[in-house]
Parts: sequence; C-alpha cells; structure tokens
Amino acid sequence: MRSARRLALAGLVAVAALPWLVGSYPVKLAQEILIWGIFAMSLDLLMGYAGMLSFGHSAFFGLGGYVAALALRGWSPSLVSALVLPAAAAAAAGLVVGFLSIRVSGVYFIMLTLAFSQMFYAAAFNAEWLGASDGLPGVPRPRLIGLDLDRTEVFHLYILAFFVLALVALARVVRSPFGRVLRGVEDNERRMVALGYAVRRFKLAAFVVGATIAGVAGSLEAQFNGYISPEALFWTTSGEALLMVSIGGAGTLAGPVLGAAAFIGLQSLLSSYTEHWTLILGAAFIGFVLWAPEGLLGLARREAGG
Amino acid sequence: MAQALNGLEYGMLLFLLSVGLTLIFGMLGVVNLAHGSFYALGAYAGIAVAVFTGSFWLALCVAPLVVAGVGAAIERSCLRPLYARGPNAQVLLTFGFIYVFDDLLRWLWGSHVRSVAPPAALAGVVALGPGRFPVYRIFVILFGLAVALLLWLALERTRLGAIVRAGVWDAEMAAGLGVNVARVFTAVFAAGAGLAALAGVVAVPIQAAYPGMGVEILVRTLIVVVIGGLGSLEGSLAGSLILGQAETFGKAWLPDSSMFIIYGVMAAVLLLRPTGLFGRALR
Amino acid sequence: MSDPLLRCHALTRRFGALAALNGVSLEVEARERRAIIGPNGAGKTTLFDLITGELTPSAGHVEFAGRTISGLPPHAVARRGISRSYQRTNAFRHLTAGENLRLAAAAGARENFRLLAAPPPPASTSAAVREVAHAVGLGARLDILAGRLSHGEQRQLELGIALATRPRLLLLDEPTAGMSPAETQRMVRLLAALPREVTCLIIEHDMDLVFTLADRVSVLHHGEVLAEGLPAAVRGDPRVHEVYLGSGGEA
Amino acid sequence: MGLTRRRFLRGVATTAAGAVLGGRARRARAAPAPLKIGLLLPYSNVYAVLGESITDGLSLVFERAGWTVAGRRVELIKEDDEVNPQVGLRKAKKLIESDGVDFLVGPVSSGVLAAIRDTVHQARQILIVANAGNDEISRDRCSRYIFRASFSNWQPNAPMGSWVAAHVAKEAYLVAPKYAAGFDMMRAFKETFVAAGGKVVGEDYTPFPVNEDFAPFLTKINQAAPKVVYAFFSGSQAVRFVRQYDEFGLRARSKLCGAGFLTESDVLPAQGQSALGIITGHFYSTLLDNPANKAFVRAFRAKYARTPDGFAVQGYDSAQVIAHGLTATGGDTRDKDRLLEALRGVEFDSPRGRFRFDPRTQNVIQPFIYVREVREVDGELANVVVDRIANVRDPGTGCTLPG
Repeated sequence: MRSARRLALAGLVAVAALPWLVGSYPVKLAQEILIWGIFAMSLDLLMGYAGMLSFGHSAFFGLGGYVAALALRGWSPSLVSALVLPAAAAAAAGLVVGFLSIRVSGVYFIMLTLAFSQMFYAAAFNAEWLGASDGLPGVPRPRLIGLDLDRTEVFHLYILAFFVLALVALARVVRSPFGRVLRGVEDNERRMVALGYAVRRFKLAAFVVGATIAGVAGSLEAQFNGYISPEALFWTTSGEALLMVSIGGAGTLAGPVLGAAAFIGLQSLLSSYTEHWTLILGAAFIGFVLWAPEGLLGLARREAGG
Repeated sequence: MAQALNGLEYGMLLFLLSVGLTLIFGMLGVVNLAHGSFYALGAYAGIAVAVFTGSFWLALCVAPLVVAGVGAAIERSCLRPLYARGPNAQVLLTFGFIYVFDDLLRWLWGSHVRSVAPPAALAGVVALGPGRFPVYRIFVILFGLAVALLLWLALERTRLGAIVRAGVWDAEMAAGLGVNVARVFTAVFAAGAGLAALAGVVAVPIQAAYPGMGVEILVRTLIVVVIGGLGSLEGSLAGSLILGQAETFGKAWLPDSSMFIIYGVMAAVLLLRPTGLFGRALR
Repeated sequence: MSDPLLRCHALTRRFGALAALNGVSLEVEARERRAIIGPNGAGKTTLFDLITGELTPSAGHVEFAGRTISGLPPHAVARRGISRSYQRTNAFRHLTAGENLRLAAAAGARENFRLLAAPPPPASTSAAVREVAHAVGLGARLDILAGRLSHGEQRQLELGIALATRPRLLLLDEPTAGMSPAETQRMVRLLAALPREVTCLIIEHDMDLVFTLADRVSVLHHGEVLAEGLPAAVRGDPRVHEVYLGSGGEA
Repeated sequence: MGLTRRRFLRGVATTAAGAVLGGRARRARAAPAPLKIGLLLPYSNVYAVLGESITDGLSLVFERAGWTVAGRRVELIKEDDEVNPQVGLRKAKKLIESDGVDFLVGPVSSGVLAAIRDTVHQARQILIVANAGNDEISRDRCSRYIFRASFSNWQPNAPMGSWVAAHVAKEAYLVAPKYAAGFDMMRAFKETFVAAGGKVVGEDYTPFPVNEDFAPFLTKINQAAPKVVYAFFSGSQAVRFVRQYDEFGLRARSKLCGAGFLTESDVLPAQGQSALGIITGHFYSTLLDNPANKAFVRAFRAKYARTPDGFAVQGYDSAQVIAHGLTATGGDTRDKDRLLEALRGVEFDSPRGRFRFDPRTQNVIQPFIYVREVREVDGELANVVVDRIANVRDPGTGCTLPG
C-alpha cells in the first residue's frame, strides 16, 4: 500500500516535470492523456464501482466542453467559466439523465444512456449558435492571477492540478462508506435492496458525481484544444472511454488512466506506422476482455504476485 | 400514403436487421454490438458473389450462409467463455469486434463505395395513384413479411423453435429438457448473424456498401430492438414498423427535429414501459 | 398477546394462468418461531417474496406491526425491520465476509451518503460486525472473500447478513439447504441460540430441524394453507402425511 | 502508398540515427535538411478514399522530381485524422510540434479544418488545404498561413446557379446534407440562381452524417415535380442519393444537377447507369483537353492503374504549390515571410487550367468551373464538359488579408 502510494507520487512528479524534459508534442500527449484519464476515471466510477455500463457518458463530457467554450468565449475567461459552470451544468444534466435512466437496468440502461447522449449530439449538431457541425472554435484559456495559461508548462501544471484533484476526490469517494455501498451494488444489487438500501438513490448519486467530473474533463478538453465539436458528444466517445477503462482495469482508479495512456498512445503512435491500427486496437481489446478482464493493472498485479 | 409506404419499406429493412439481434439476445442474453458488422460483411459478401456469378439471387442465398459461419466461429471461440461473466463483458467483447470488422472490410475490399443494381426483374417503378414506387422496394416489403412469417412458423411449429422459445424464457429449463444448450446457442447466434447478412444483401441495391455502414446502422437497430422489447419477435417487428414510420415522416415533415424523433420515441417507450413494448421484466 | 407482528391477508400471486399462491392468510406473533413446510412448488418462496416486496401480490395484502407494507419497494420493507436469507447463498462474493456483514449492518446509516467521508477502519474491527460474526460462528473468517468460504460457511454468512440488519422479523429460506449432517447440526445450534426478540419465519425441509425449533408450523400445498398448528398436531395430521411427509422422503 | 510509407520509415530511421550520432550528423550538415511535409488526411473511415486520392496525386509530383525539391529531399509524414476534429487536432499538433513539418497538407473534412485553424494560425504553420471547402476559411476565418489549393464551397455552386437558370430551367428543388458544407453550397447556388430569375420551389436538408434512406425526400420531390433538382452529396451519400433518385423514376422527370462531388470518379462506378445525364459544376474533369491534364492523367494512370479524379488534382496541385514556392525561395523555409510571399505568387499550369491564388484570400482562383454531364465514353462513365465559366474567385467577404 505504502509503496503503491510512493510509486504514484513519483509518477506525478515525473509527469509534472515533463515540460522541462521532453519536447512540446509529448507534453501535449501527456496532457491529453491526463484529460482523458479524468474522463475515464469518472466513467469507471459508474462502470467499475457501481456496475452501470453507460454508453452515454460523452453527453456530460461534451456538455462541459460546450458550456466552458460558451462561457470562456462570451462571458469571462475566469475559473468560474472554466470549472464551476461546466461542472454545474454537467451535474444538472447528470441528475436528469440519471434519474430517468436508472429506472431501467442492464441492457436497457445502456440503450437509454446512449439515446440521451445522441439527443445531446443532435441538439449540438443542429444548433447554429453552437456552430452546428463545425463546433465552437477560438476557446480562450482562463486567466488566473498572474498565470499565463497559454504557456505550455503553466497549462501543463494547471491540467495536472485538476487531474490530482479528481484523483484524490475519487479515491476518497470510492473508499468512503458511500463507495463501499457502490461496491455492494456492483457485486449484488438485489441483495442490497433486500438489505434496505435505496439502491437507486446511491446509483443516482454516483451517476451525478461521474457526470460532474466528466463535465470538468470536457471543459479541460475544450481549453486544451481551444475548440469543441459535436463529436465530443457522440456515443463512440463514450465507447472510447469504455475501451480505456476496460483495457486499463475497471474498478480501480489507476486503471482508467493507464488505459487512457495506452489508447491515446496506440492511436497516436501506431497510426503513424499502419493504417490498420484500429484492427490492432480492436484485437488487443478483445484479448483483454477474454483473457485479462482485470486489464493492464490486473496483468501487472498478476506479474508482481508471481 | 406514399410516405407510409416508404416507412413500411424502411421498417422492413430494419426488421430484417433487428430480428437477428433480438433472437440472439433472447436466447443467449448477449447484446451483440457487432451485429452491424455482420450486416456490412453480408453486404460485401453479397456484392462479391453477385459480381462473381452475376446472380443477385445466388448472393442472397450464399452470403448469409458465409456470415452465419463467421458468427458461429465467433460464438464458439470468443463468446462462450464469457457467459459466466455477465452481460457487460459480452457487450464489451462485441464492441471490440466492431473495430476489427471495420478494418478487415477495408482491408479486403478497400474503402470505395460499392453497389450492384437490383435484378432486372425488379427494376423500374409502378404507379400508385398519383405517386410512383420502385418495384424493388415492394420486393423488400414482401421479402421482409415472408421472413417474418417463416421465422414465426419456425419458432412456433418446430422442435428447435420450441427449444429456442424455452431458452428465451429460461436457459436452465431448456437444459432440463435434455437439450444441448451450447449447440443451440451457436445455432441461434449463427442464424442471427445470417439474418443480419441477409439484410445487408437486400440493402445493397438501395443503400450501396462501404466499410462504415455497419456502425452507422447499429444504433438504429438497437433502438428498434429496445422499443419492441429485447428477445421478442413481435416486438422487433412492431419496433421496426414504428421506427420506419417515425423516421420517414420525421424526415419529410419535421426535418429540423428528425434526428431527435427516433431517440425521443425510444426514450418515451422505455420510460413508460421499461422493458419495451413486448419485453418481459426478467434479466 | 397483543396484535400479531405479521399478518398476511388472503395473499394471491399469479404468474400468467398459474396461481403460485392462492388466498393465503397467516398471522405470526412477535417472538414466535414459525416453520413453513410443504412440497416443492407449494409457494413457500413466493410467500417470502410477497412479504419482502420483491413481488407484488395479485390480490390481498401484508401488514407488519400493524401497518400495510404491500406496495412498498423492497428496500423500504427492509427498513421497517424485515430481513431475509436466501435458499441459494446470495452474498457479496467479491467482498470479505466482514465487509458483507458491515454492509448489512450499515443499511440505512446516514453516513452512507457522505461521499467524502474518511474511509472506515477494516470491517473486522467493527463491534457490530464482530458480534454478528460470533453469533453465526464466523468470528475467525472475517477477512476471507465470501466467494472463497466453504459451502457451510457461506450458509452461515447468509444467516449473518440477514441478522446483521437487526431485524424484528427474520425470514429464513431453507437455511440448511445442501449442508452435510454435521453442518446442519451446527446451523440448528446457531438458530436455536438466536435471541427471542427476533421473530422467525423458517422455510425448511429438514423435519428434525422444524420440530426442534418451531413453535408453530404452517403447511402450504398448491399455494394454499393446508394445515396450521403446533408441531405435534401437524405431525399427526393425516392430510399432511398424505401430501408431504408420506410422499416426500426429502428429510 | 507503400512506397511513401517505406520512405517515411526510412526517414524516421535516419532522424533517429542522426540523434544518436549527433556529432556526425552535424558535420554532415553540408547537405540541407529534408523538406518535411505533413499530410493530415483520413486514411481510415469513410473518407479514406479521398485521403488516398489526394496522397497519390501529391506523390506523383514529388516522384517526378526524384523526391527532391530545390535541393531538399522530400519527406512525407502521413497522419490519419479519422475525419474526427479532436483526433485531427491532436495529429496536427504532432506534425507541427513533434515532427516540425515545413508544410502541412490537408484536411478533407471541413470539421477538421475548422478545428485546426486556430492552432495552425497561432503556430504560424503553413497549411495547404487540399480539400475542405468551408467558405469561412476564405472569409472571416482566413489566415495568412493558410492557402487553399482545392476550392471554397462557394466556387463550384455560384456559377451553377446562373448557368442552371439560363440553360436548364428556372424552377429548382434543393437537397443537401444538413451540415456546414451543405448550407454553404446551397446558399451559393441560391444567390445566383435567384438573381438570374430562378425560383426555389423546395429545399430539404437531409440528416448527416448518417442517412440510409432518401425515400421521404424523393417522394416529396416527386410530388413537387420540379424541373430541376440541385443537390450536393459526396461519398456514400452521393451513391445512395443518385441510385435512389433513379430508383424512384425521377430521372425522367426532373433534371438532376449539382456540385461536382455528386458524380466524382470515387462514386461514379458505384452509381452506374443511374448517374447518366447528371449535370454538375466542378473545377475539373478527367477529360479536359489541355497538355497539363493529358500529362497528369497519363502519369497517374501509369502509376496507379486508375483514372484520377478531382481529389487527385487537389493533391497534385498542393504539391505543385509547395514545389513552386520553394523553388522561388531557393529551398529556404526559415524565412516565413519570404516563403509566404513566394507562395502567394505561385502560378503554374494545373490540370484544371492556369493555377494562381487570389492574394486577398489565398484561396485558388478557379481558372474555370466546368459544367459537366455524365455520359458514357468508351464504355465508361465520365464527366463530359459541356460548358465553362472562367475565373471564379470566392467573394472573400470579411477576409482582411493585405492584398
């Protein structure tokens, strides 16, 4: 346990030092991995901890991105626009979508969440004031007291700060009594009900927390790219996050981050060498589902355990 | 009137596509996200056969068999080990196959859009009052109805059908009947894949084929199945017809919100009847 | 005695054309230990499902402590003080035995919604968990994953989970199902030692257990109450012999 | 394709070796640094065909030059944008920052172009747009670092508006997919069509990116019975629309006209006989009778064993822009202002005619918009030129480039 924490700390320091060690492109890849890591962790709260396989998580990612883009462009380049508003919007949407979706379970839950995210997509795609199919360009980064976020290393630390915040908060949540209840729901939902747990309320709370954090990730993505488009809302965006979670290891926090790194790494590096990188990715993913359901993290543990 | 016919034809195509998905779910409890890939594979295999032999009808027979074989292989090798692990693992597995098939199709046949003309006997239009309607689309409607009828007969009147129906209700019960459940699972999955391929071949003269076609139609197919109720033949038919009409009239009369309509219909159905129109509460 | 703790009033549950339960009325006094017996398919488990709200009755209703509970969602019924164990072990397989018990004990605790609360100490250090674990004989096995326990231990855990919610009414569905004679003996001792404050309704096939533990016995047959009374009286009832004891040989 | 990949891999190997053997590489600096060209195009997904076509056209130019331009060895670095703005942006950053490309060429999708525009502009990265036609890039979002060697959406459609009104009929029904390019193109057509006395009797925007069935729209068109249907579709949707249009028997009733992409060579074979008689406006046709085109078609056929399309010309011209610009600076890419000036001044014989940029927008001035009709030529379908409109330049409203 302690050694794991030490390892994580060392990793964080190394990531923080990246802008001073490597070129600007690897740094940006690292930033993207951190952002998608936050997104994947937020999905894992639903998927790995509460047993809710959502194909609609992209709705909150995209919503956070759009709200941040609108607020940063049109209102004020402040932390309120970059953090508070996107998180609040995603939480509110999560409450509504979650309330309606949690009434059903299993496959129907998957489909209903997917339908909701597609509705968000259709809405953005059809809205002229949201830039329709082309999305919203020219999203400025917020101004924080004396910090120039347009400088790569400052922005890097800014993203890292959010990442650490999300990680610490989620680590706290999953270890709290609430997190234990979620574990119980994931393990045996029917029994939890029989024991007297108002399971839907716990699931809804988890759904809203996940949505909120996804909204923050979406906001960071919009700031990172200076741009947000309807693709962020599309269901395959949720699918990619699901891949990340499964490849890395569901039901852990390090897993999704590892998965994000693997996915983005593969997508960015492999695709330079072969047009058939999706085949390799798909095959690798199938392999994980079949033979290593605990993901990369599970493999590492198995290795370490001998 | 003309639009209703359009909706019917589109609905029939959706039915051909969705019925396999719903059968697979009903029997195996698997939501096969790679179903669209079977559809695309069927379309390409159909084109290959049609071009090679010059016969659309032969393509309609051969391609589904080929794809059914692929389906059987996937079920045996990849899905079978996962039955014990619950639905999420299966959904994820079939999601992975989307990526694999998407790329394989491109590798085998390139990225160009391909198509074949409908057979000469079905070319042309017929006058219907003031409007005109393509003969081929009438064929699609009739073909869809015929498949629906055949499937219904097969499920209601044959021993295999009885087993499948029993399996839909309770796999353990089916096992109790002394049935080799594993073999039935493989057969049903193969049949579902073959039906998707059949839809692919039928669709080619109207829709053409390209590698991304499977993913594009997947979401609609899932919506049909969910509206109708997973695992139900009647539900799949009803869902297809509803969605066919909703989408056709939506496009024609409410083009600005046509993208919402199908999702709206689905959300409404699920909120009112959480297991779809013909679904059961179990699972 | 005052009003009964549990009153089932003309409970009926149909599945399609089949009536699994047909007009069953039943009253259980507080502190009573009632056994429900009957051949397979008599509707015993359906009766439990109707009491706990996992199924809704087609007709009739259930009263608990003087108030109607039919129509409440299952978790609300559980919060009223009804707990059940299952015929097939239904524990949290991937959690430790201790964690299983703590989840059960913590149902309804307010702190469950404190998302950022500090992580609780290990379950094995909790007094409530230790007490229940001791009562069901799992005191030394708290750190083992539930899925790794032996069959007998899993049945003990099943009982422990049901008990840990501190119920007023405990519904036990075949607590000794699939146990070896030795394990069964152990389970009988555990059940006999349960505090009298916990009213029990026990579905059981093991007649020795029934006659050792139960104050009264109800016999279900084809979804209806065939006979009810003291164990000795039921044992002597020729109808019961005919439908159950005579044909059975299950004990 | 394979060749460029291998070339690319060799390029990577040499750079890596250079990094390891730092000293020796520096001594060898006598030879100029390679000219790095980053291709940001779809190599998977629906538009992979266009990505390949553009790459092939571009490779042809450099192949002919022995992969050396103005003394610098040409190195292509291909990145797949997957037609996804997010991915495109990431790959663009990779090409700009990690590979340090001298020129960025691409993208196909207007969504990707909209996404990368600011990043490209801020990085002062020279981008040669090889397809995406968003009008805004020649209007209020133009940039002195962005040149467009393909077209703006306005360009093929505005001339068609007046041409259709004058030569076909004055009563048209418009159909296009519901996204930015569809709106751009229909707006341009309407502008000149209405000005020429035409009347729009109906207008439909179809779901995008996914639309399997055009039947509802075709039924509406059938009921409206317009003299002309003017459409823009591309890729799979072009095949579906044209086939279903014929299937519903509309070909005999309403003349189908449209933007050139409707019947480009990427979709024509799959459309088959259904495409016969369709009239489209485009900056190119394979059948153009000029020496540059003849040479281009011959070389392209010899190398790739297929007929080139407009997309190949876009790649071909993008490469020529780079080659001519670089020759003008003597191979220097360090002095950005000088290079930009040189690029603004390039002029050469393209297969489509005399190629030059509009200095106000840095968008190509189409030498001609050709009005083409699909006919059968030697047993093969082809876009036969029936008329042409000269010097079509985008209005460039809102673009404030000096010039």
